[in-house]
Amino acid sequence: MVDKSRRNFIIGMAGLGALAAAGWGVAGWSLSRVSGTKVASATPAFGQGVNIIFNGHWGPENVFGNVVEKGFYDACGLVGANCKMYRPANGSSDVSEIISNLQAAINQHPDVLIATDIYTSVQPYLHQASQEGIIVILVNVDAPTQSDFEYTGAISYIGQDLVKAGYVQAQALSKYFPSGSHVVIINEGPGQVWAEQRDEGMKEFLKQYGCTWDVIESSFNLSQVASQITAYLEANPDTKAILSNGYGGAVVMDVFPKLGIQPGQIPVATFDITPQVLDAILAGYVTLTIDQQPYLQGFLPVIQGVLVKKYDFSGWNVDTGNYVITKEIAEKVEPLVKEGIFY
Amino acid sequence: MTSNKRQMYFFKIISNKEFASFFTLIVLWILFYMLNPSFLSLSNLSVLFTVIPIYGITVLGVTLLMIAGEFDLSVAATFALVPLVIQLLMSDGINAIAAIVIGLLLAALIGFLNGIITVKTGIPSFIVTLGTLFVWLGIALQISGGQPHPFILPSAATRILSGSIAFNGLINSQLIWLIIFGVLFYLILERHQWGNWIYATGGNKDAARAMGIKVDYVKIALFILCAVLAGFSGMMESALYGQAIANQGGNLELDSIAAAVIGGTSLFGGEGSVLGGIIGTIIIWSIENGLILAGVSSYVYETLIGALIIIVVMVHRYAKKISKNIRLGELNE
Amino acid sequence: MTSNKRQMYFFKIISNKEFASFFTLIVLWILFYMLNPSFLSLSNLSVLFTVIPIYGITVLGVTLLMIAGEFDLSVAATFALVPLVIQLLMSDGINAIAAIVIGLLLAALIGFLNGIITVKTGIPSFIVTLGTLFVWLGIALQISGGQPHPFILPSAATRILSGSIAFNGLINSQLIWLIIFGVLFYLILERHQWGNWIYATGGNKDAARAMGIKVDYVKIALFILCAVLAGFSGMMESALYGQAIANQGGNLELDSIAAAVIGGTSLFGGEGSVLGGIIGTIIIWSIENGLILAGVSSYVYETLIGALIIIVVMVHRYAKKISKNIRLGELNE
Amino acid sequence: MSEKTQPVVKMVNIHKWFGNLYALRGVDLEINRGEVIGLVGDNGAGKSTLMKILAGYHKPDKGEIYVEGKKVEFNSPHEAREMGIEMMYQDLSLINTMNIVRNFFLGREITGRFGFLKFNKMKEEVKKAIEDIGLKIPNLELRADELSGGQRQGLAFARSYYFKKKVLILDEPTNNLSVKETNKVLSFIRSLKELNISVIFVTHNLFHVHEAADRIVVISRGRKIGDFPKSQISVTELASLITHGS
Ligand SMILES: Nc1ncnc2c1ncn2[C@@H]1O[C@H](COP(=O)(O)OP(=O)(O)OP(=O)(O)O)[C@@H](O)[C@H]1O
Ligand SMILES: Nc1ncnc2c1ncn2[C@@H]1O[C@H](COP(=O)(O)OP(=O)(O)OP(=O)(O)O)[C@@H](O)[C@H]1O
Ligand SMILES: [Mg+2]
Ligand SMILES: [Mg+2]
Repeated sequence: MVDKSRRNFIIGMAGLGALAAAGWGVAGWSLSRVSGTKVASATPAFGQGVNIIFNGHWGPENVFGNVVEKGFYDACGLVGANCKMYRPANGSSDVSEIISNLQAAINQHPDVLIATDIYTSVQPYLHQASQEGIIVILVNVDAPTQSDFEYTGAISYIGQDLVKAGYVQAQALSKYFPSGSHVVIINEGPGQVWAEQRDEGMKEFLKQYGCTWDVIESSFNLSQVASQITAYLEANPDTKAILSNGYGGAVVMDVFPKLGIQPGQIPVATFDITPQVLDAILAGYVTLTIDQQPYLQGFLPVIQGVLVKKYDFSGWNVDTGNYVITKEIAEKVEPLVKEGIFY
Repeated sequence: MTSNKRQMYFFKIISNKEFASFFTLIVLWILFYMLNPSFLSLSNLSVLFTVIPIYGITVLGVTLLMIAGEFDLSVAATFALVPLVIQLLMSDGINAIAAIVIGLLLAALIGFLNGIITVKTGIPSFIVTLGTLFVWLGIALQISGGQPHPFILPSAATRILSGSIAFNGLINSQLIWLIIFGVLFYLILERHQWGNWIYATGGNKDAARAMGIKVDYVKIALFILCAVLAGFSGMMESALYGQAIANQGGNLELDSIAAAVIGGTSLFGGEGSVLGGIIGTIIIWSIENGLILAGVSSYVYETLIGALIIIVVMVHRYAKKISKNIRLGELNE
Repeated sequence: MTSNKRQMYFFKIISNKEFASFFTLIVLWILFYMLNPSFLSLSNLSVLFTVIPIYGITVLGVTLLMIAGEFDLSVAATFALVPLVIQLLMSDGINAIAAIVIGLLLAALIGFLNGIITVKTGIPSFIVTLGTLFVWLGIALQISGGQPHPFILPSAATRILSGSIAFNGLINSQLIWLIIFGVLFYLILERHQWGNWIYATGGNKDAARAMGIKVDYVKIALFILCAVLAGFSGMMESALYGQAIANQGGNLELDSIAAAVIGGTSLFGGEGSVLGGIIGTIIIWSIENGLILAGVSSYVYETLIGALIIIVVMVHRYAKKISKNIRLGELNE
Repeated sequence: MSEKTQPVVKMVNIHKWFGNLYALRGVDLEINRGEVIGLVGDNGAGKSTLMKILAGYHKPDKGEIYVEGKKVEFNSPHEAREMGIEMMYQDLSLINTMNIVRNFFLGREITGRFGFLKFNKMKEEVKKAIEDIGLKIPNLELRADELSGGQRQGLAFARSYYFKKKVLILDEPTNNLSVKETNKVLSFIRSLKELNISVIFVTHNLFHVHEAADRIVVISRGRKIGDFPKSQISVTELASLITHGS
């Protein structure tokens, strides 16, 4: 009796094998290429034996998260600590996944737990971790209130104050448009805390500045942002400025020429400094961007965690955000963006 | 001959309809255990079984609907909208029980609309529910303003929906609910005439109609059931984490279908089982946990998730074929 | 009697197979035009037709594959991976043309693997390509380190892939490519024996096999075609924006299926058309633009997108029914 | 061995399992040139399976097939067709979503240069073929699922008859047909003798088979239990053989 299913099973496995070989080939080859850029471990003894887990909320495709991860592992390499980064496959939209990962992290009993206070619902778990003697450091998203912060038991917060950053962005850009103007806000993360809070800050400043505004619900999909901006400017030719709460605003470099708008004619502000934002700033289409220096958000908590673990220091907060990058600064950090250190 | 008897007993297990799903799960778990023994530790299992039952309930509804030949992508929206509406009603001073009932009625309405549009217009439910997914997600965003809201039920209600019971939370209310629903739907699907109708509707709609089954009613009923279950499990998740937020459905629209299919449900209707749906859910939501514990770096694990999905389904099919052959051979004698 | 002649002419138009898709698109556009006349302005159309052709090319491949009864969710990964690999090769000093060729060969390999796994194991392609979607996405993440990379081809190549030609960019290279592929696949599908085989494979695989068609080859060929087209259009998008990044496929895995289905392709295979796929793409990607122009406020438009998807498909089906009745009636005389 | 006596097709010791279901348990079958063979047996006896093996649709798990004395191995129905074996399947093998013309020429399209279809030529041919067997189909643009049961059956018969070469297998060709068309089909079967084409005629109607066949083969539970020239067995004997299995 010849059972074809067995043959097909084997062929399928072979197909998978080919898939794996192809995948590993491509990946291995690419890894061999970048090996030169790794930070050399100078004094690997310093953080030896310290176990650190970073529970991020960024999906693997999130570039911002990737820079944080790079900073994290660079610091770990530098001090020789034992590091693992957990990231949810579905990204920040999946509360349960983030919390499950957090629980899995706590079950490992690391010395240091680095986490984001992405939702208030993670706080009980952070609380549990610090109760169990784990050093908890918050990064990127702070606890919304002081009492929340105390409840989590975290020793410090390293990152950007989101509302303040939104405010700073609008304020910095306001030099380029008169008060009382109509502006548009591109919301690239509808329903997500980081996005909504930045918007809150922007709106707060715009209110003080006497402006009117519309919010466009968008995404990180660049073509979507492009068509939305075009459509909006067509419909509202009186728009005097564009505030983007992510990096999508950079598409104006593609959109403005089509609409016959000169660089700088409508000021544009974005967040973060992707290669495109960089190009757009250098070309004058984007006026400024607010950088929160994600590399530091990965790097600093490792250093702090190891120091606190070894010497029982207290924690200290670091505001990595609010770096207003204009054309002059952009020219300086250009090579670092390509290296994945600035973003 | 005892050896023969033992062999027969062994054959009986293998030839069971649900053997393939179990086998696949066990293979996967052994793999993860070998990668990191703490995968099967009590504390990790209790982490897994806090969330999995919640999704399992949604997947049960999706599985039943898929057996009847239809999809519901809008579960991701229902999952988020129902707790938001309940929260809104409670913050308006309405009694919690009343709010929950209204929330579930809303879910039923969502399901009814999905069903009636699909059945009456003949548009594939994949598209209808893709549409309603956006419609209800938009409404969830509007009523929540895009922000997370605290979701606080009376503590008794919270405990009934999602509370630890024993073994460090491994046995919890969510799991009890899943078991209740699982047994109920198993009985309906495999032992009740309704189950017959559901399989027939998905297997061959025209033939089922010719045999006097009201296929439209069957479908609409299942759309309603699926939406109510999604709303119910959404409420459970909100109760568990004390928060309601418009995006809490995550990728449930696809994940639930993937879980059902991994558990052996056909995309084209007519095939599937309750236990398969549950095991599919366990598989899909333990892959990530297992890989994280194995210490795989985050980019690699995306790749591995993909590869594991394919391998798991392959193992499942292979086990199923063997199981079926043994079953047929037995009948043939 | 001229009035009769005119009527016949009118009937001929309506009874055309592609009338329904066109009709739906026109209804939608008239709606948007009424909401805001600048929807049909040159500058807005030129923005729409910068991106739509790129996705249109991917959707063409997906449509053909769906006609043959299979899905490819991995297009979203191929769309991102191919330009990343090309960029990587070029940064290693390999000639741009050679890099592009290698990139497209990689796409062909991806398609071939999807095909061979689907055909040989019998796992539904929905699951196989869901798996390979993650696999290749993970690899794209690994080779890019998760970072966006500047994607700079020689300027001639960039212009061929994505450059404005006339009318303020309304006519551009992307559009020309779409038209070329569209005409080519139209001829293949409707006028060539291959088209016959593709429809037959999707309509009834077993019958097609009985009639001597090598259904497995047909499927594998289409998987390869689909992946190559996805890779090609990914390359176009990267050339357009000067950047390659692992997440540039966005939600293409579902959007492309939705576009195909809106254009009249059956989820169960055997039915669909090239023009339908293109029009489906235009519809899906102009809904959002139209709603923004209409000044719809933030969260509401997610809801409206959902509602419009359903309405559009309803209009499409209705137009199709009328068109078909007229066609049959005419022939019957 | 002379041309005359060599069977056109010989199947030797054919076995087939579906998983563990043992559908054919060693069947031999010889088909001579220009001969009409009636193949009868209970439901599920294995008739269709045997014929599908001959047509290349299934591969036998054991056993050999010889065509004109040469051993062959069919990997697909396509290869069997190349050897001149044409089959009309019991399930008709029509593609519901395709129209009549496309169905008719499926896999054997009439093409011009570069493989492009010649619709007008195909339409003419289909029209002729359908009229030949007295079938009435109002228009050829109809899809297969818009035909009546008899029209589908007629179409499938017309198709296999049109493409007949050496051996024509008809798996229950008269099922849904009206009396008039059934008679036509039976007379077609007999007329193939003159063209020196062999026919295997699977049916449950013993009168039809007795009327049309030269030789009658009986299958029961995967085995051949009888092989008689028509003259040696009557309809009643045949009926009791099938029902009692011996
Ligand atoms: N694809 C298949 N998979 C599994 N079993 C099959 C398959 N095809 C046929 N069988 C089984 O093989 C046996 C023989 O079937 P077959 O179709 O050859 O019967 P038959 O003699 O043509 O009967 P009928 O007169 O009813 O058409 C039956 O028991 C049937 O259940
Ligand atoms: N679903 C359908 N769509 C369109 N036309 C159809 C459909 N079903 C049947 N027809 C057409 O209606 C007519 C009558 O078909 P019907 O099936 O009732 O014939 P019938 O008397 O049962 O014939 P037969 O003896 O061949 O089964 C035929 O011309 C057929 O083409
Ligand atoms: Mg038969
Ligand atoms: Mg009839």
